Amino acid sequence: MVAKGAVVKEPGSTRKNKTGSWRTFKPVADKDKCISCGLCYLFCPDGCISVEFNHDYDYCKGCGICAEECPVDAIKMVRE
Amino acid sequence: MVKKVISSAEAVSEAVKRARPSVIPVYPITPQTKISEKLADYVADGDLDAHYIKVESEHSAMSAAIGASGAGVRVFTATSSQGLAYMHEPVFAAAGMRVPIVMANANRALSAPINIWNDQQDSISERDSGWIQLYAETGQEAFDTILQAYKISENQDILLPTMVCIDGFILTHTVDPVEVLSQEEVDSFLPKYTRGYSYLDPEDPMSLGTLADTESYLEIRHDMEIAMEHSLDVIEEVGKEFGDLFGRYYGLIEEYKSEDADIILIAMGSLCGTIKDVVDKERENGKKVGLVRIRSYRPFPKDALKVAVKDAKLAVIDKDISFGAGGAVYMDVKAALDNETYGFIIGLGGRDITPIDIEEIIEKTENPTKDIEWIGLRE
Amino acid sequence: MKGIDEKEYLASGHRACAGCGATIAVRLALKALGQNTVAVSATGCLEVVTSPYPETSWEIPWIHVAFENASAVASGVEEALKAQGKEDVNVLVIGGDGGTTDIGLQSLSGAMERQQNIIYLCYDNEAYMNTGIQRSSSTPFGASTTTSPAGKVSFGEDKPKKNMAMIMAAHGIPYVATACVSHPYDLMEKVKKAAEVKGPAYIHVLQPCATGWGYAPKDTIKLGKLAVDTYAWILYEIDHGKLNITVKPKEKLPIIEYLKVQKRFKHLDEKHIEAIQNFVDQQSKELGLME
Amino acid sequence: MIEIRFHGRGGQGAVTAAEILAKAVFEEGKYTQAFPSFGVERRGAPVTAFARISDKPIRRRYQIYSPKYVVVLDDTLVNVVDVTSGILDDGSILLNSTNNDLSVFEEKNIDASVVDATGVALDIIGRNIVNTTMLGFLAAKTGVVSLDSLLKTIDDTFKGKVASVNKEATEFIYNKYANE
Repeated sequence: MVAKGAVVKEPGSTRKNKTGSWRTFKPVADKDKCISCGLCYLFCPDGCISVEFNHDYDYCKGCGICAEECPVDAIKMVRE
Repeated sequence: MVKKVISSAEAVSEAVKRARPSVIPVYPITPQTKISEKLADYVADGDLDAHYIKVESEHSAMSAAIGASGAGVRVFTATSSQGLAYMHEPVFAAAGMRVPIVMANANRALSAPINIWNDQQDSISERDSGWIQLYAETGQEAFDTILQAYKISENQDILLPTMVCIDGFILTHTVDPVEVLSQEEVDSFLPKYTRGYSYLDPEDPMSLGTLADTESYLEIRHDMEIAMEHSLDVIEEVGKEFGDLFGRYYGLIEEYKSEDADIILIAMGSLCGTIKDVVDKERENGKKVGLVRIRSYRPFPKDALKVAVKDAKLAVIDKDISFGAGGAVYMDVKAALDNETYGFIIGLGGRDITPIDIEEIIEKTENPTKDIEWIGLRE
Repeated sequence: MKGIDEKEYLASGHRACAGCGATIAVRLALKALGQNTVAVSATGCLEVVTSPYPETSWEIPWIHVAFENASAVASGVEEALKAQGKEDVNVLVIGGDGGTTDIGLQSLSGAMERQQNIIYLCYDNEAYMNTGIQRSSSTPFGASTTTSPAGKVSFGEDKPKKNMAMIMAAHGIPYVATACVSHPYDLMEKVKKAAEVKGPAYIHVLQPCATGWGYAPKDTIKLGKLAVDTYAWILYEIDHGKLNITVKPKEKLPIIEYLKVQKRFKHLDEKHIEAIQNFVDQQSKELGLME
Repeated sequence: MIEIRFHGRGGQGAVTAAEILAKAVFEEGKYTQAFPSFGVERRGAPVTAFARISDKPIRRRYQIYSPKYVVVLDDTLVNVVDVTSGILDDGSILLNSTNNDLSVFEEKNIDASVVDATGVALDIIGRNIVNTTMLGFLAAKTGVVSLDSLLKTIDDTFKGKVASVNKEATEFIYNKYANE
């Protein structure tokens, strides 16, 4: 059964698609260094950094923007 | 109900007014313009409470129609010829997105050469779009069909847009008597719109117009085909319901003295009025000639035609041409039926079609020399 | 973080490239607008990566019809919402630079001229990225794309970038702004203003694209900052006819700093770089950012 | 079925005349149809319009080639188009002219009558718009439509002063020629 007109009535359902598998490098945060500036949260293209600044590895594609933009170098990219 | 002498363009507008669409995005083009002007008048006078969007092109007219219908309201638009060709892309999208838009098309020839007069090349060229296409013979039928079109399109098992095709000038600019139903009468047949399958509401979000890849596109298009086939029944049911209420019955086809005919003409639109006069005359002369008028071109009424034409010889009259292949209706009839069938191309670009032309078609069907003939060509 | 909507309106799991700037722009814009928003997308990267049937990334109502007609679709949506008494719903239209400055310009101009109450957000990655980096009228002078390739006798795109924000301003609409994903608060502030004005608003967001520009995905924000700091991209708004520069970099960097980190400009010689520097300086002067 | 052809110039109201006639005879319980020669004619260019009147529903949808009556709103058209084309043997031409020389029609054995509708229109309406005046003449000469239904339709078609002066001109002409 398909939906008429390819209408999707389940908002946000791409969450079923775990893009974490795309990743080759993984951001690892040192919470002690974090100053809660929020830049990693704002800049994440995948919306996978929580307001407590935890990475959701189910979706993180490992782009590295968070690590690059962290003003206090609290995030390191490490090999999966 | 009141009987008035009005043009078919006005008849369409009167019907639209009573269908009470909330949004009317429209762009002027001859010979459709009379419809959009009339609707603008109604809105200007407060007789129609609709949002009239003066879009900058037909492409945007159809696009805005999809947006508005998708957002959950009843929508009307109208176009013709180049305008329909220009909106080709969103015409396909409207059907694919299953939004129940109703559009009037004032049939007119396509460029080049540029020509503002009537034939049916424009809407015929959209036959594969997934729109239901109904062709009216008269202003009365144009009025009645607009109302039925909403009922057909908005049927939750159908949800395909409907194009009501009326011959440009020959109908749009000709006045004759039309029974105009009252708002109460129309309401008893077509109630006010309530949003159905899809809508854009922040309290109940959904995504319309998504990307379907190789995994699902085939099934989604097949689902459209099922709806289109089912619309054969719905068009008949709605036509009967309309007849029960107002005394004018409509179906997929109209049979005129075809019951015992040896030769049956098959045609669409206003030309069928002239054909009926010729059929009467031929009958007086003892010739068993009849007419089957196709009202629903899409869905194509294969089974109804089969029953109607029996073993008669067929003359299919097209006001369109698929170059290198023949008339579109001719090809459809040939594909659907096994009868001895001849095709005639006529009236392109508004060339007047007289009884003499119809008599020639009958004569050429009696004594055929080739499968497809152009009628009325000058040296 | 204060005052920022914590809800994600563009769900994870979308298929955008790692480091995609477009999704950053849209995430931020939606945080500025909130739930009471309908989004209309033009065909393009964003549309493709967020709506893979039977899934959608959108938490708000969303519609896409075609490439060139998003503004017209939005016009219909807006009027239909009004007809249903929902005047307070934001209608956000999102198009890439191709869908905005090229193929969608006519329908956009029509919607602006009609004063439709919509917010148009152009995410400008300066080429047709969805189909493989073909040039658009928003591609800058000197950029090598697959249809304006640098070659033995060509230095890449030989026309300057279309000045879309000013074309929109010429429509006399109440609010026009430029923005960049590297300046999130400036962007969100502008989207909020756009939502508040009565009538149309246009926001042109520069959105670095790792795939199309040729840099590492981690540098999307860095590229945006470099664009702003070299004055290659100037952040301003035209609020009811009044032009304000919203971000004035402390120190103006030479354009080479921006160009040298991108593969699309790698082939340029001094002469071309000088020409680009001249373009940038001239525009900065016109906008009053430079004497 | 009675078929009538109107000849005029763009802007003279030939199409409106055909429509008023159709609406007026409809008032009398007859079936009607009216339409212009569809075209891109501009102001001043020759225009043709058609009307059909019948006791039975009218189904045919082609131009009129064998009119019973031909109404010519402007006599300069006689030199430009063949206004007599296809006219029935028992048909008539009604011509707006100050020139009473009808020999061109007499030569062809066609019944023709002439009226100075322009003079009447200028006197009563104040403009050289002769379509309603010519309808009054048609009613008086042929009886295809009654004065009463013409006046009612003119009232429905125009507003205020325009309606009243048009009715006056129609009535004036009708009364002048009805009992001739």
